[in-house]
Amino acid sequence: MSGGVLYRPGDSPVHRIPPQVKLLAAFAAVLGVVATPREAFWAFGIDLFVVLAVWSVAGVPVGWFARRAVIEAPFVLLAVVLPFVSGGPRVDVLGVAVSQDGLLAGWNILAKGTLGVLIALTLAATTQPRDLVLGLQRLRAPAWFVTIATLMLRYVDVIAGELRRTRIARISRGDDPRFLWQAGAVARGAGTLFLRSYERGERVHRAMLARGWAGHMPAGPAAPVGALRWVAGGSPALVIATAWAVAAWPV
Amino acid sequence: MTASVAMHLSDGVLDASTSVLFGAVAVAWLAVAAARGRIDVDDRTAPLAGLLAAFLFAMQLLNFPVLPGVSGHLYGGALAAILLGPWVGALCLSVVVVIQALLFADGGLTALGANMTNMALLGTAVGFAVALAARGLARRSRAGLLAVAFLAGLVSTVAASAGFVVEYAIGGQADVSLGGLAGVVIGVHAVIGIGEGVITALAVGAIVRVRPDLIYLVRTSETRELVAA
Amino acid sequence: MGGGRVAGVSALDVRGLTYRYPDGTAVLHGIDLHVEPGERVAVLGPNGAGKTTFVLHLNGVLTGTGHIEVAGLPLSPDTMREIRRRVGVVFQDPDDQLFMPTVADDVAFGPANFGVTEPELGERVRAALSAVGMAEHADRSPMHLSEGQRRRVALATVLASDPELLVLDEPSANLEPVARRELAEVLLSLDRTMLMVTHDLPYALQLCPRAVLIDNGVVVADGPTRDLLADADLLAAHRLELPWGFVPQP
Amino acid sequence: MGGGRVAGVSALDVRGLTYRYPDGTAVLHGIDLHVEPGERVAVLGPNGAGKTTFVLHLNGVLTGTGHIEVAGLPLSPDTMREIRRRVGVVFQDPDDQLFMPTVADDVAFGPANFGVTEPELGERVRAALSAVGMAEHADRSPMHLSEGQRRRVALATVLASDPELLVLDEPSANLEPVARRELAEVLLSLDRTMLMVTHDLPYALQLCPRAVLIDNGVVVADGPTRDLLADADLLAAHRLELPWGFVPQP
Ligand SMILES: Nc1ncnc2c1ncn2[C@@H]1O[C@H](COP(=O)(O)OP(=O)(O)OP(=O)(O)O)[C@@H](O)[C@H]1O
Ligand SMILES: Nc1ncnc2c1ncn2[C@@H]1O[C@H](COP(=O)(O)OP(=O)(O)OP(=O)(O)O)[C@@H](O)[C@H]1O
Ligand SMILES: [Mg+2]
Ligand SMILES: [Mg+2]
Repeated sequence: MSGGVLYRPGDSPVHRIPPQVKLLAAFAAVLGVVATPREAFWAFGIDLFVVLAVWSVAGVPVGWFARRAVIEAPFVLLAVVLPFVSGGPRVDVLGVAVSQDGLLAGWNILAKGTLGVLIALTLAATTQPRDLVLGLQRLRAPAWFVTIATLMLRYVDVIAGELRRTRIARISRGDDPRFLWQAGAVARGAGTLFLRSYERGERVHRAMLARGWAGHMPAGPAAPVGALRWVAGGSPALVIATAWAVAAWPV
Repeated sequence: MTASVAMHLSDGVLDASTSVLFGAVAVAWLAVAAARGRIDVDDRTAPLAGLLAAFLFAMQLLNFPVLPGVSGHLYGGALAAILLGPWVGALCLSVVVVIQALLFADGGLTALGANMTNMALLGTAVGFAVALAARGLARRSRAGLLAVAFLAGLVSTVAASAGFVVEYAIGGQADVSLGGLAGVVIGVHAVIGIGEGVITALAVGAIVRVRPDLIYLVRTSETRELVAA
Repeated sequence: MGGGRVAGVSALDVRGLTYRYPDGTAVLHGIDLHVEPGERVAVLGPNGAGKTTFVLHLNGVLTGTGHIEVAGLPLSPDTMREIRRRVGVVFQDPDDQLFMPTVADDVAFGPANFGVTEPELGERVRAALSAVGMAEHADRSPMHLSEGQRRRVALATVLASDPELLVLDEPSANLEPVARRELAEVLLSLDRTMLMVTHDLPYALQLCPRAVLIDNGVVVADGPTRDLLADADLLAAHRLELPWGFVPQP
Repeated sequence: MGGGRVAGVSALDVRGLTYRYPDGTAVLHGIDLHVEPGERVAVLGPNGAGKTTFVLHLNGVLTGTGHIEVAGLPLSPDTMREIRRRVGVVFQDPDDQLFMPTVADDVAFGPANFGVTEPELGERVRAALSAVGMAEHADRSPMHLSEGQRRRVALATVLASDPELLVLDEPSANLEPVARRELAEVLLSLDRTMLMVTHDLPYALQLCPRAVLIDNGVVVADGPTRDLLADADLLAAHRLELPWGFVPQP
């Protein structure tokens, strides 16, 4: 994929962290967030602070993340519903009796889900799609995974291209472009688009084979990542993990 | 907002140990799938898997309208099973789930194992089981094949949502009535599954007309008759 | 065929057309072109000069700034549909043109959209496919044709719509020599206003009495094709030259 | 450059090659072709004859039945990778050939896969792009180039891999006249075994001492290009003819 959908080109220190480091750090950070006991409200505050700090270094505005975070909306709904439908002892909130356990569970999903989305978005915003695959390859993802993922990113462009071509071809011959977006036409068009893209994808695949592709790019001698860069890249995850450790420590 | 996005579990819905448990389930299953279904870069499985992955991914980007007011994306378990078979189908969809989580934050990173189990594994396995059970019908005529594709799409969607209910029962973070949850989640997905089934059938129908050789389910045998039909 | 021509109205009038691609590449820097009804004009120029970009403006596929008028009708969002009926563009890459499941469907698509119904529709499809020698392939999928066959079908899709202004972007590329000559005969027999982008200078000379030379997004020469091709300095300055072994006939 | 040539071993040996597309269209019906090291052979034939289908077999992109041997190595799943290193195919449609985010990445793709590393890799990319006059576009996206520019980049991707056998499918289509001549000069200077599919008969005569004529999936003529092109009946029977205004030089 040449552009990348959520990728925001930039040259910040966050952008420059090797992708394998970023991937591991993101996973560790989210795992730390999820493992944190839900009553440790302060720990989530620290987590949020860490995320905000990474954004300011990366130079990506907060508003951008807020807009993208709506992907989580269905679970926010779940979080809002839980206090009303859960069992257990009740407490009064603004005069309404709600389940105490449900309230905590709702908060838990809201806080962890949101932090998780924000961390994943940070990764997506600062890493090129193909670098993500390269990172996974360096982390020894199985060969089949790298092959399918590499082809997949290529083919997103192929599909977008075929879509654009078909649209131009249609409107040039008097089709009303709005009709393309009507339900029936789209459903029927999906099969045709699939075939068209597949056959071009097949030809692209042949071209790749013809030039010696063997399932993955020769990763080359990946520039060795020094301990310092691992620490720098992993520091946000380290802070989150520390917050978790302190919060989870039995006192 | 698409209803089927709800199937991508976010972080924090399941507790940490359940997340790890289903991560292990997914890895084990995929190891078996990788051993049984080979991705050979030189034959057509690789481009077909890559293209199907990209297609599902692009359909999500486009978020096209299915009905007025309802937009949705194909989640593709049955389509993958019919085109690629149960093993390569599972590999293909697991790539989609992972890349969606990494590139779109769609589905939590710690919920990856659970999401892969539901969508990549249960969805393709059940979709393929249905298609296999009805293979006789699929081979009889074009209409039969489309009916089987529809059914596989419907059932696999419901199966994937049932996976969510089971996971929630094991490691959900609040004690809600499981019966109620199951009713709502499975009910909603039965409706979504109709759309999934229709699109699966239309896609398979378009493909069998021009490139019957791409359909795993019928590839081995009487493809000629199908084309003629 | 065609529509009655209004006296005194030119077939195409382009003034000060500029365009920049979304990625920032500025390509057209003020194109001016005036074509009279019935003229056949060759559009010449080196690779990357902006010929295709220019041509894609003529039916509103791209929209730059400037003024475009087809047979007296200024191009605007309101007139777009009527303009597309009048102007038929054969794209440089036939894959950009073909998208229906069968060749016959593809050729019928344009006229059907512009309101042609059976039995005339079937008649037009047959005539267009015969003109390009592809009648026997009517029921195949355009995706499964050879490059030259696709090129011919692409041409048929436009001929079937019977446009007043025919715009062809490299129509002879990938055609076998006989098909190339037959295409020339078809085009000459049409008696339609025509704009033809080509790198094949003898072909331009054979088909088009007039030629314009575009380079770097502006028209740098405009005149009788014979005169342009005789000006070796002009040609050389814009990476054009007559091919090896070609001897212009007196 | 090249590899040492083993005496007595032919560069390409094809025997009884047949192929049918997945949709059932039978295209090749037994192709036989024998090419000596260093020969330059033009592949001629009408649209839909099967030229592209044939060419796609030479590096295992399509696999029909029959026997193919490249420099003594029979094509089989085991030797596929080595064969692909030896044979470079420039596809007819550059859109099928280009897939990387930038022109430079695309040109580097082949050599990198075959184990060429920096600094040689960068050197090869630069040399190949200069040879086709596209060095200044190295950092652009191949999708945002004009048709002729893409064609040249497609050629550069193959030149960069420095194959022993160079196979070109319509290399001059959509090229401006000067680029067309420059391509001829580059190809002549390479001194490599070469197969060139073309509809441009003067270009074939200029570049290739030998020509084969394919029609309907079989080789129907094989001999010196000059003799083939002088046989007007043969040409006419296969929809070929010399272009208007072309006068063969003595
Ligand atoms: N989609 C695009 N985005 C950005 N730049 C583009 C795009 N398409 C073309 N260009 C650039 O615009 C310029 C003109 O392109 P155009 O396709 O109009 O050239 P052309 O004269 O038709 O060339 P050719 O003879 O090779 O077909 C070129 O420099 C090209 O690289
Ligand atoms: N993908 C495909 N599926 C089915 N048939 C095909 C496919 N591609 C080509 N054909 C058919 O195979 C025959 C040979 O096609 P091929 O592309 O090899 O011709 P060609 O000699 O290269 O022609 P051209 O000069 O037009 O490029 C044609 O009849 C064509 O319609
Ligand atoms: Mg052009
Ligand atoms: Mg061809």
